[in-house]
Amino acid sequence: MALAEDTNPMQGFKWVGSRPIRPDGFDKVTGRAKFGADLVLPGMLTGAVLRSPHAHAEIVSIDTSDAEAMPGVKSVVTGADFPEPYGKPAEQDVQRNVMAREKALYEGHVIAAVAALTREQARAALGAIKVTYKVLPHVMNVTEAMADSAVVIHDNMITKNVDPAPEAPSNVASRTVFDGGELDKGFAEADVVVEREFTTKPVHQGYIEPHAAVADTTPDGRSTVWCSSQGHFAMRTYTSNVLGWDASRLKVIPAEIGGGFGGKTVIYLEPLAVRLSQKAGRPVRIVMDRDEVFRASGPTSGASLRVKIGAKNDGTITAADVWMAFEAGAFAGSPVGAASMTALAPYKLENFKIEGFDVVVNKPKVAAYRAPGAPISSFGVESVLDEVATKVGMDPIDFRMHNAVEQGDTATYGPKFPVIGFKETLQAIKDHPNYTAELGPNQGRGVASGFWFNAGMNSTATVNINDDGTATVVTGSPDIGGSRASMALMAAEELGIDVVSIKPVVADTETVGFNDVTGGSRVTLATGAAVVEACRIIVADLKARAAKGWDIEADQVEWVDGRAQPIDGSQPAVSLAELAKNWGRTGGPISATYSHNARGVGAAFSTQVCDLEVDPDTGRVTVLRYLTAQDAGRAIHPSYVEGQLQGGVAQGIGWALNEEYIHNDDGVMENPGFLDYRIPVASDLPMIDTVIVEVPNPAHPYGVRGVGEVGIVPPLAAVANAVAAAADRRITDLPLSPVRILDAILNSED
Amino acid sequence: MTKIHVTSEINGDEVEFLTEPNVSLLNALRDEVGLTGVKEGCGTGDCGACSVLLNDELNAACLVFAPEADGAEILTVEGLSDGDHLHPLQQCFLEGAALQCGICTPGFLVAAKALLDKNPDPTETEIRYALAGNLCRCTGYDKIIRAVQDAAAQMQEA
Amino acid sequence: MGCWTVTRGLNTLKYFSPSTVEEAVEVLAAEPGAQVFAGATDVVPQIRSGKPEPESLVDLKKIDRLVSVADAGDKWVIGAAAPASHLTANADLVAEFPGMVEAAGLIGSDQVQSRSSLGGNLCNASPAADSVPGMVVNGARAVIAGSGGTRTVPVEDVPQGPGKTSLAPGEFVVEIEVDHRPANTGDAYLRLIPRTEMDIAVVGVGARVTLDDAGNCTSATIALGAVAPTVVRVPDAENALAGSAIDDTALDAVAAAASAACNPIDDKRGTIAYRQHVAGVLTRRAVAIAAERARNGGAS
Amino acid sequence: MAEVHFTADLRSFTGGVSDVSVEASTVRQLIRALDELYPGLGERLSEGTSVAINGEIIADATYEELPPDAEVHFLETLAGG
Repeated sequence: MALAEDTNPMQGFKWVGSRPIRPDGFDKVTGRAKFGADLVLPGMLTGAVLRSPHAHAEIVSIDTSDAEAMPGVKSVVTGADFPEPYGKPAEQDVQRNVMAREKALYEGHVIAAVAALTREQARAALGAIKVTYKVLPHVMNVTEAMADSAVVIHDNMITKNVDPAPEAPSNVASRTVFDGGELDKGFAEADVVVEREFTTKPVHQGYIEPHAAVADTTPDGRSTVWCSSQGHFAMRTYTSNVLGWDASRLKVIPAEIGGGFGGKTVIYLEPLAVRLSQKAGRPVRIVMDRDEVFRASGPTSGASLRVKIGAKNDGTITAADVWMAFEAGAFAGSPVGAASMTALAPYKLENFKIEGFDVVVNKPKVAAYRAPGAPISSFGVESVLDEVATKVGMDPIDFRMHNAVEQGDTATYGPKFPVIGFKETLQAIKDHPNYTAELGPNQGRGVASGFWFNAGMNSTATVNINDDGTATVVTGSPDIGGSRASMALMAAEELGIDVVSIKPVVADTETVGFNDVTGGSRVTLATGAAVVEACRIIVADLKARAAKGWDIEADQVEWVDGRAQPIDGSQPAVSLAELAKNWGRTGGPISATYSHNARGVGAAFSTQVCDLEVDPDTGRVTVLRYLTAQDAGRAIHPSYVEGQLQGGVAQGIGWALNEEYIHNDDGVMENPGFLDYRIPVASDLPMIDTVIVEVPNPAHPYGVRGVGEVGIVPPLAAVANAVAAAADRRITDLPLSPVRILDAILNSED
Repeated sequence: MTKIHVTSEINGDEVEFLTEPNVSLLNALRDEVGLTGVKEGCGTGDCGACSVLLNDELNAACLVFAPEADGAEILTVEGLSDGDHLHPLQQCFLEGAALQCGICTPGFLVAAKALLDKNPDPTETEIRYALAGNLCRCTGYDKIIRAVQDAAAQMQEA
Repeated sequence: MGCWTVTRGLNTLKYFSPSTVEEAVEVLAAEPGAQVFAGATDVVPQIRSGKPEPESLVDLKKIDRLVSVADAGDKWVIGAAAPASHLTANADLVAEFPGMVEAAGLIGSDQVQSRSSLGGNLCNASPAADSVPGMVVNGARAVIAGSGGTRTVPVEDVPQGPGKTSLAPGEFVVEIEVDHRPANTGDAYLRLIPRTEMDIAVVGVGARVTLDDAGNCTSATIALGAVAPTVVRVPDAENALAGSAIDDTALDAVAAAASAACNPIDDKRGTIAYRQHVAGVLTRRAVAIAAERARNGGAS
Repeated sequence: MAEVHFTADLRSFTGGVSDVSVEASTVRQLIRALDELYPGLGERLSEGTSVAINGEIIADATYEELPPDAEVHFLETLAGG
């Protein structure tokens, strides 16, 4: 059965660009697919985690003796069961985040864990662990944390990149600055200057599958771990580091992953499961409850920003000054660096300064979330640009086009851009009927653009040709959005066989070479390129084997449409299937592996336009139309590219309108569930129209750029700009909840 | 005695399982019956990943006590297809790329079936509201809605 | 009656599914620690989250009277445990009380609609319960059973504050009675939620309006949810409407009276100022819808 | 010769110098040479930085070869989602 529907002859491809059914789809629509929480092992125990009820507290003592004596309880672990924190500061932070040591640093921070025969027994045992806390004052946002009088969370935190280095510790982990030209001169040249302050709240990745881990630790001191993650090799590295083990003692098997968006590039449960299993001598499964996911796994930063931008009346931006402070959660490491590098990257700028601060607060340690940092800085910058464009009387697309970067321009973060497709995304929006659709009363249109680097990093792929003429493509990149389909398509294109003859597999840490996490929009690019290269080795091998049969040199053989044939046409072509059948006598197994630290990353740009209506009496927003145009380089499986674009937009709309962490005065999260942490539901959204712009990345065999992340960069500002247009007021604090919008309508003039 | 004996018709088969009075149907289906296609996303009825039909009515299994299933008919995602013949919804989800990570898919399929059972020709708005109890974080819903529309059209023709 | 008893360590857990009201009364008299449930949409998650477990659970849905929806001649009798999906599917009930049924239909997702009920929504005693303002404006009564017999009270007398009801131990709501509406009467319920579904009301407004043949209001009832510990009637708004042509002047007075009647709190779902303002906005809109329905003979 | 451009963060090590030409054929040689010019900078560049060579950002670039007249930027290592 050939499933290719719309092959792409214009581009000379048979499979790339078509939309076959994904190979893992059948398991997923029939309930067969095994996610992290679905694994059952004989004798398996259930784990549960005791978490701090306090945002900031000294752990005076922990007494687990009563819990250990309770029925069904097989093991209990606390900080004492893990090595004293060691290694690099960032590694120590992970060790302390997985299991609190001297202090609990946020509500939800792990204090202890229990494994028991049943969930109820494990829960009951948590209640029997006696913890004495000395509650400390807490700081919950950058303003509080940066105040001179603020309680200092880490008494050894000296702000980095400040000259001279401060003598006293503070909650500011580091400062980062990018600059160029002369700000004063730039603003002096401006005819129009707009300056605004913005705030955003922490938001969660909101994957529907809670974190889950199963560990089976055997008496030889080795452990097999099943986990739902964006990268099981990284989970092995991190988990062994927390345990103080050699990584080779861990075998990590990837389960299907129920969404990650960056939040499953880090570890929480795995070391706990391994140690509980080791102490109990039995397998242990731990699955977070939804409230634990919110309280203790990584949101992305809340932030405060100041953005000042000047432009001439002809629309040329003359200067931009951006100040940002990002909440890192309880440990250093907010994405303020990436936010700084992306903030102004889409625009040609001579005079600019971007200053960012990484600030610790008593909230969960932030984790990556889709283009980490970029949506936040883009929110501020693109909102101000919208006002500047209005003041100089330009259409927002024309204004951006006038200032847009193209190949050879220097990015504000330093290097020059290679081939990019930013202007093409702007043009695609301008050419789309949505952009000129009529708007009614209380309706507004907002435009915003965004940039993300995309990543390469390390990937390995092995391709095995089976004797029935099919191919198994083995990688170590967990598939979170359909990447197995993309791997199969590229392999089918290279080998010239039907895509249904390709079986893509995500293998465990002992079965395939190293792969970095599925993140940074890198898998189709980097793992995909490894698959392509491995297939090319296979094709060379197959040509050589065919040449042997014809007694000619291998370079006299060409590979056409899945067949080897002599260039001179002297012999009939021989198919891959026929060559595969004879593998034994033509040189043994047909297999190739390709590993690389990928090069040739193609940057991504997106431009989006949002139409919405504001109810002036209640402040409620209804999104009417949404259009996104994104440069994908080349879409390998267009349906899943569209899916990435649409998913990023939906998350961004949620971030803009309703999502936020709400903490009470005690630093306790008040909305740790999907009832009050309001991610968009189906009836909140319109169809999300997409335009896949294809400006191929010349450094990738198929022109791929990577599509996963940049789609979430523009929506915050696109929505905010549309609200500003509809309500005739600019609201600079997210989320744009009905309460906030109505307050602005009733109480502010703008 | 520490367990309750429950007999249900699950996906067309008579199934007996043991449970406790205060265990949710979700936990019983997953842990006792082994139907792990019924997913847990929240445990509070807010995400729809555990959607099942209980006596032909759409339910979040996490909000049902397991003993309530005694004598009841239950349909889970595992019972949607007819042998190796996929339900039109399953086929349309596959062809329309209406899933990315797939964790919400079983719940969406069951909820969509409940909708089409009652309303074979729903509007886009009706589909969106009928599926508002099912959260998807990957797709932005666009392709899910289209897949349900496609399945409805196919089933109307059939 | 179905009954299971299991032991867990030193604890005994019981699960009852009585098939008559009398059986349920007996069980509840014998089991002082019992938790009755209908949809259990709040009870199951509470138990799972580690709240103290009830010693016994009593499922009321096996009692026919509690799940039936019937026109009993002079009134509707709606089983306290009848799922909201059965109410919204009852064309006659929808035609007569579109507002009250819409309110019940807003309780949660379609999944929850198969479980949520008027009795459960009432006895959960959330100030934001969607169905309660709709019942109150229609003069609904709760029929309550207990070991002392049966009593009937106005529904607004049941909730006493967040999570608190006036039910005595062993009592439960059997059914909700609503008299047929007078001629030229319409009702409506509107709520404000940030999303389009799945949220708890930030403000909820029930309104019922009866008109004379000339189209002037003869009587009106307004009830607000989520703006005070219990549902609030708004006599000033009702008085402003009575005798009016429901024109802009009357509606302005209604909105102002509704805002003034609120006694809300600041919480994660909304602020005092927001709730006060929006209570006025939604009351005005709900009254307009109810009046329109009254003009159309009550139909939606 | 490699043309190295310093971000503001790194200019505290170079006394404000923003551009410098250095003879080096690999990133490792370049970092050593820069450390000789600006003592302490080598250590700073060895931790948590990516290197952009002619516009391409590379993590773990220590052994990367530098083409003639390469344009080099040292940047903070980025996390993706």
